[in-house]
Amino acid sequence: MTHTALSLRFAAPDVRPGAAPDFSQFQVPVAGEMPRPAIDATPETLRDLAFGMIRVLDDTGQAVGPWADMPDLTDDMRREGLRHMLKLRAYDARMLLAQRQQKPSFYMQHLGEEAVSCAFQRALRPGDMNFPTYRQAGLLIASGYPVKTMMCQVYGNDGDPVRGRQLPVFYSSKEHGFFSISGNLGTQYIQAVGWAMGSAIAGDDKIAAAWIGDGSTAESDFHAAMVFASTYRAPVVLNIVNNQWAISTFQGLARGGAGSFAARGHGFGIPALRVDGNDYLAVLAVARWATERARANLGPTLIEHVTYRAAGHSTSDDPSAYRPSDEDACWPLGDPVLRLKQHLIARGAWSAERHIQAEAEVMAEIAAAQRKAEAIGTLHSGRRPSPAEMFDDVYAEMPPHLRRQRQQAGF
Amino acid sequence: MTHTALSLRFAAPDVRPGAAPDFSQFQVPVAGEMPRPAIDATPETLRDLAFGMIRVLDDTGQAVGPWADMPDLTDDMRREGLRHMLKLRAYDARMLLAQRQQKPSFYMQHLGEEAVSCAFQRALRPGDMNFPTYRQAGLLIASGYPVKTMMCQVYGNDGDPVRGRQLPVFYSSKEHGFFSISGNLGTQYIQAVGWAMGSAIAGDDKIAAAWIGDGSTAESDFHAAMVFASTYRAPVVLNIVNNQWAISTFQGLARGGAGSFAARGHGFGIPALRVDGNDYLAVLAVARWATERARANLGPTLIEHVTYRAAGHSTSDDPSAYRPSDEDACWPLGDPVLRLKQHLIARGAWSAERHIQAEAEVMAEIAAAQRKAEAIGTLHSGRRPSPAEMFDDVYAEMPPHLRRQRQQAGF
Amino acid sequence: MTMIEAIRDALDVALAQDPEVTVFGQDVGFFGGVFRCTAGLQKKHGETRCFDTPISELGIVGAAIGMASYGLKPVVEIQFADYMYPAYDQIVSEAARLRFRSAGEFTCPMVIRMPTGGGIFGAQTHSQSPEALFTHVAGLKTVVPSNPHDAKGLLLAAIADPDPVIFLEPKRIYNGPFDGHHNRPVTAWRSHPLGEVPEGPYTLPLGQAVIRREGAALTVLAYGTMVHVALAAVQEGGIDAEVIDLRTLLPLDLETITTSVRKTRRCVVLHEATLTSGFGAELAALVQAECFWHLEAPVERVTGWDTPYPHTNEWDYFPGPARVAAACHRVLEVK
Amino acid sequence: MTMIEAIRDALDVALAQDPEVTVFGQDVGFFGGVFRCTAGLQKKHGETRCFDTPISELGIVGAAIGMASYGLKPVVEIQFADYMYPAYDQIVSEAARLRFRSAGEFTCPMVIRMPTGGGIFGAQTHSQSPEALFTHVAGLKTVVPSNPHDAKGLLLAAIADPDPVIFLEPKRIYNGPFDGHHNRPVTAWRSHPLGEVPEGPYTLPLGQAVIRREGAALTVLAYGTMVHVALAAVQEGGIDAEVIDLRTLLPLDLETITTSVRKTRRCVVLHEATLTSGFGAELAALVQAECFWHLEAPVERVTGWDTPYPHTNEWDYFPGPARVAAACHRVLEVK
Ligand SMILES: Cc1ncc(C[n+]2csc(CCOP(=O)(O)OP(=O)(O)O)c2C)c(N)n1
Ligand SMILES: Cc1ncc(C[n+]2csc(CCOP(=O)(O)OP(=O)(O)O)c2C)c(N)n1
Ligand SMILES: [Mg+2]
Ligand SMILES: [Mg+2]
Repeated sequence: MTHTALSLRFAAPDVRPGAAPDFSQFQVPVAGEMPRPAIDATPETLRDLAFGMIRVLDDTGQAVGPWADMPDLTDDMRREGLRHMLKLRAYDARMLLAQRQQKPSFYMQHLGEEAVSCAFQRALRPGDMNFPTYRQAGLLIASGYPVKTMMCQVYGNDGDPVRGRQLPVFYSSKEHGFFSISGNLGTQYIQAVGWAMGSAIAGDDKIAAAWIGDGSTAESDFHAAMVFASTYRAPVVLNIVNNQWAISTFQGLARGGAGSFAARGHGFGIPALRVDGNDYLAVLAVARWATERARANLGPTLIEHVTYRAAGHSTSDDPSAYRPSDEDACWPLGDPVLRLKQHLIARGAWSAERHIQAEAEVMAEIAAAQRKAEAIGTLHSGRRPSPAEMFDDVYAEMPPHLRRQRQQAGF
Repeated sequence: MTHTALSLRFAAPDVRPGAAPDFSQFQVPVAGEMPRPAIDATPETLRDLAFGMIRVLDDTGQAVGPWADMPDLTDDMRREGLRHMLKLRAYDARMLLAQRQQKPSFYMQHLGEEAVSCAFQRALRPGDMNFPTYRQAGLLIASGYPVKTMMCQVYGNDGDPVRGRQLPVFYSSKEHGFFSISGNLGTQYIQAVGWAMGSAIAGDDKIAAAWIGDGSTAESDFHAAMVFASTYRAPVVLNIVNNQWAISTFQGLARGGAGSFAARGHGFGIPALRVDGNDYLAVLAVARWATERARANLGPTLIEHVTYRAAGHSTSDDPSAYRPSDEDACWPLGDPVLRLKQHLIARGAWSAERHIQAEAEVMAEIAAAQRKAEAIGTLHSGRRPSPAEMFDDVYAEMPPHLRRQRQQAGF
Repeated sequence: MTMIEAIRDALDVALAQDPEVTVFGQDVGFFGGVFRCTAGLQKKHGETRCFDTPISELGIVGAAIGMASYGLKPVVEIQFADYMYPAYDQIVSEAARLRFRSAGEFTCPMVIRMPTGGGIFGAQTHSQSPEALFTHVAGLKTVVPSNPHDAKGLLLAAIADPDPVIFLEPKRIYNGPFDGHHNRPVTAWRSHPLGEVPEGPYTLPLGQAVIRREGAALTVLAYGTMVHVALAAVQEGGIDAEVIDLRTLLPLDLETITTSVRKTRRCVVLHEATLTSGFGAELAALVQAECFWHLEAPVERVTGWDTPYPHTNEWDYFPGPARVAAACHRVLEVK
Repeated sequence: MTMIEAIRDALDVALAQDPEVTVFGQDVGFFGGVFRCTAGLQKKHGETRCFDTPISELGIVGAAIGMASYGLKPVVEIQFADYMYPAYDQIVSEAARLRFRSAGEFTCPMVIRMPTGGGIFGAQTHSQSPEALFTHVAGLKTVVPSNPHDAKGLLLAAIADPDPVIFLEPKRIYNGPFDGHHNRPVTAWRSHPLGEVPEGPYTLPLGQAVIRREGAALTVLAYGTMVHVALAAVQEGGIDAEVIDLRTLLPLDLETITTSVRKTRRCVVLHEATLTSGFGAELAALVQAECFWHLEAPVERVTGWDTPYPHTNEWDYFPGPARVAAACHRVLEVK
């Protein structure tokens, strides 16, 4: 009998602060190489899609390969996509600054991940429902939700539709297909499946999209969602946004020994795609494929969006404590805005000048919205929701004990 | 835009009560066909093992193929295995009868699944720890745990080591590597991983074995266990006992769209084997492979044991309400006892007469133990643990409020 | 009608009258539930309305929340209350707070049914009464019926309610009223007036207690199985107690309670759950605050002990009629 | 020393003196915890002793239970108490009951640390105080320190304890004592006597309350942040209150409480958690039962409202000094 002293593996990122960023282990697949199977292909034949990476935009900005084949996608639509990303980036920049001025208590950016939510939204139809995390505000922006209202939520002022009850960036809009964000990681993944089941039980044609971060796939709700989506073949798209980091822990910790997060789908017979999340067109193509499957009653699709969280986790976080501070600049999949810009220029549908002008327009739009929002109030000044409202919406009708407490509170 | 009315899939077993049992969809792979890779083979190369089925005993009782290659396995050891299964079966039969006489409140049998726990135990070493469900009493029997003590637990009498605190069959024996059974499905799967992590952190050489039923793989704890085992490469064997049923629901419900339960390992890079759970030698071979991997610091292995729950879920259950009442007789993988018996006879190491004699011996042994256990007491008669003990072991030291309550209770 | 039949009847009525109602849980569909509360419903209403789920309480409740927010009215079963913990996060962090955090934009009208309580030799994992873990959570309502008549009316009210309702079913009284005398022959609902259950739809408002027995000497607050234990205890002990069946723990019918205690001036609180931080603590805290000037004795609590529910000695754990009567006498003796 | 430093110091001492101690949780290893309570520990003690985990509270606690039953002493961090719910099943059904159900054969010596309470604009998911959800569970101990000195001594006692201990850290007082006056400048532990933390190992016994301020007119029961609010409120209100810092909720130091209330004859109970079924209910129930003949006024509770913790209006939710003082005056005015 051999007796080996056992030990554990403690996975760690390739580099830590102080060292030079190193993505040499990260293989960037050639754009256009992945096949584009039919939406009713069997999960078995789709297996490779969970380990490769669907990429449409090549290094020169050309859209290549079978996933580039979106004949209805006009230049206007491509420009609109760029504008959505610019808008989200400008919005982030302003809110980050505002947080430094303590106008909201907190803020979370999307820097580097704009393509994921902005592109995905374009594959949805009115009435579909996202169950987003705090890092998918692009879903709102791309659906035309007013930026001023978003700001009011961030400030928790009297213009906030959720009445100052939630942490900044925890938006909610039924009309725009954006389910109220919870704050407890993962919980909404299974709710998205349940929502989709509801739609199917009602014989409706609306589908749901679930969102989760790489780190949060470790939560139990992820499993429940996979089980239920698989068992009932629910019309839902299950998105994993792998932005490489979960606060201070790198994606390898939650992924463990698996080759990719997308691979999680295989244990459930759920087709799984891995996509370049910094490639607007690739995300859009994949989103269309998955939403089509759902709409055609072919069931769930799992999508791993590979991207990079270029900024801190939130305004409470300083990433230089756990990764090289210039790591974001070396991220091999580049910047989603620059890549779509390059594509549009390559198509002759855009120019450096128009880009500068668009940036200025967008920034002006955001600044104007900010002035309007701040005219209502910020966290510490101006009009905020009345404290009396704190007792509302706990129940549809206020029960006696809450009425009593409201009175005690002086309202 | 096409609009399809959505619908869900509601999976159902092939037949229901009233119809004839039908296992024509169940493919029985040829024994000996699956390769036996090295224990350090990469998960990728092991992929097929999760979809095929490792079988050693063929229809004639010959042990065939690479997994049959266990040169140290003497005839004595094979006969011992048979005896363990006979003993478990006899024990079950007596306790079932006792429950009909209301001597214990409840009982759960292993009929048809005896090989799984009896064979697996033989691959463990003293000090290793199982985290069993209520359907692995074979782990105790095969490790020589006294049957009389098991019966005292079932009766909850004064001989019960866990002092009448637990439901019948919820045994506990540290010495015999059998962790106290919880009753909440799934919870102990991640605990097994944690125990194995503890052993590895201590630089010890003990490994853990986790157990879960097919239905219970849907629980969240299953996911947590997979994540942690994968991330830390813990020295643990993760067993799924797929006995086709979870009370009234068939295994297809929890499995969903996946080809097998073993496939769940692939999303985590955990090697996964599917084994004929009614083949004592196959279970033993697979258990040895997986425990060797763990001991060699190669990390976790997932094993799906394919078997059939021939009896009701428990004494509270009547399976004829949800499956053809003679379905068990048609189960294509046969009876584990008969198959090992046939093997021994084919080897010239056993005979029909010796079998009958062995059955009689085992039954006498069980009956003798039962008399001793009943001499102490049954649920409703004889000596039971003092109610005063109810206040013990809530904490190591009894806090004041419990001392007060014990006094109030009259002790 | 038994309580099981009454619950099944309520579900049947709800499924028939409201196409948005769905019923699901473990073994709930084809088989009809391990306690048979949903027997026949799948066959009658189809499997999109009543179906089996994988064994994931988290999944059941999480999916129900999504479904409720879509616009359906899920009525889910947790096989035993002891198994609700995996769903507790979804209940507390999600179902209970969705209306509040979205300012009413998204809501969660759903019912979570679960059998509670001991007395069936179910030991620690088939005996728990976790009501206090729900009453502490803003956004939930918690209901505990004590008989078939109420079970149907309250369940239909819970289904009609626009918010999440926890519906606790004392399993020991599923098949007959149980007064705690475990050594006596079992009685059936058939011979109990509240075993008579009206046909068709009717609701009993959530938040209304009922006085089961009028009395002048002290007030006993109880719910579920303990209502029957209380009635037996005061009957046998010749105690002139007013026995109140709370029926809904939250919202609580404080008025009925305080009116009674101000009259009787003494109060005993009962439940099967462990003592510390049980719902009895809230009741005692409220009664002493609201009836301070009327009380002639401290409010006493008779509850399960602060230990897990044991198996063999379950009748030493269960707060039976002897303990209840003794407490009443103690409280009455206070001068 | 701040409370964060005191906690880190306790963990450092424990890791150094006991090779069985392990420390893990989300962001706990390399980074040192989002509140920095474990900063430097991995570097000093190695990654087998202090490490990062995937984001699964269930996994963290479930693995810790297994590890504890193996023979180690895990001290795990839940990043915010609001995120303990996914682990609640493992805590309640497993950690708390393992010793009992195995009759002492398997045990679960572990500590679950979690930051609690509001006051940092964290809204509903970064502000909760779930202590009552632990005190209701037989088999758990629950500790809430109110200052750095106690935090270290109590944490070391919790680690030494042979049973699972829930260690709740009021995050608002991590960096300084906070008296509820959110508009005044923040003070530091540096200038507070209990910010002085002895070097090396020492323990404070679990189950012992301490009187923070002697007084004759009424007793205020508090723990965590609310101790400081209580002291400020009675000081500013010129109230001759005895302020008791419970430190351990379970086991509870009932003697210190009843001795005080029998002396002062009046009692106010404070906590930040929601009112209904909060730990204050248990305290009020116990005080009225134990001190009935001494009480000259009903026990009053000042707590968070029965709503989720709001963001913008968090100071209207927080039971600050004004509400505490008003309650004390009300209780004192009762004739
Ligand atoms: C249940 C729960 N546990 C822990 C947290 C604290 N937390 C907030 S964000 C975060 C990291 C999430 O990482 P990931 O899922 O990768 O998403 P990302 O922030 O990268 O978008 C953690 C641990 C939480 N919000 N909820
Ligand atoms: C958390 C939890 N949920 C539900 C139950 C009730 N229950 C007990 S056994 C069982 C079926 C388990 O089926 P499976 O996992 O296939 O194991 P088997 O009984 O077939 O061995 C169920 C639903 C439980 N014990 N715990
Ligand atoms: Mg991430
Ligand atoms: Mg099974």
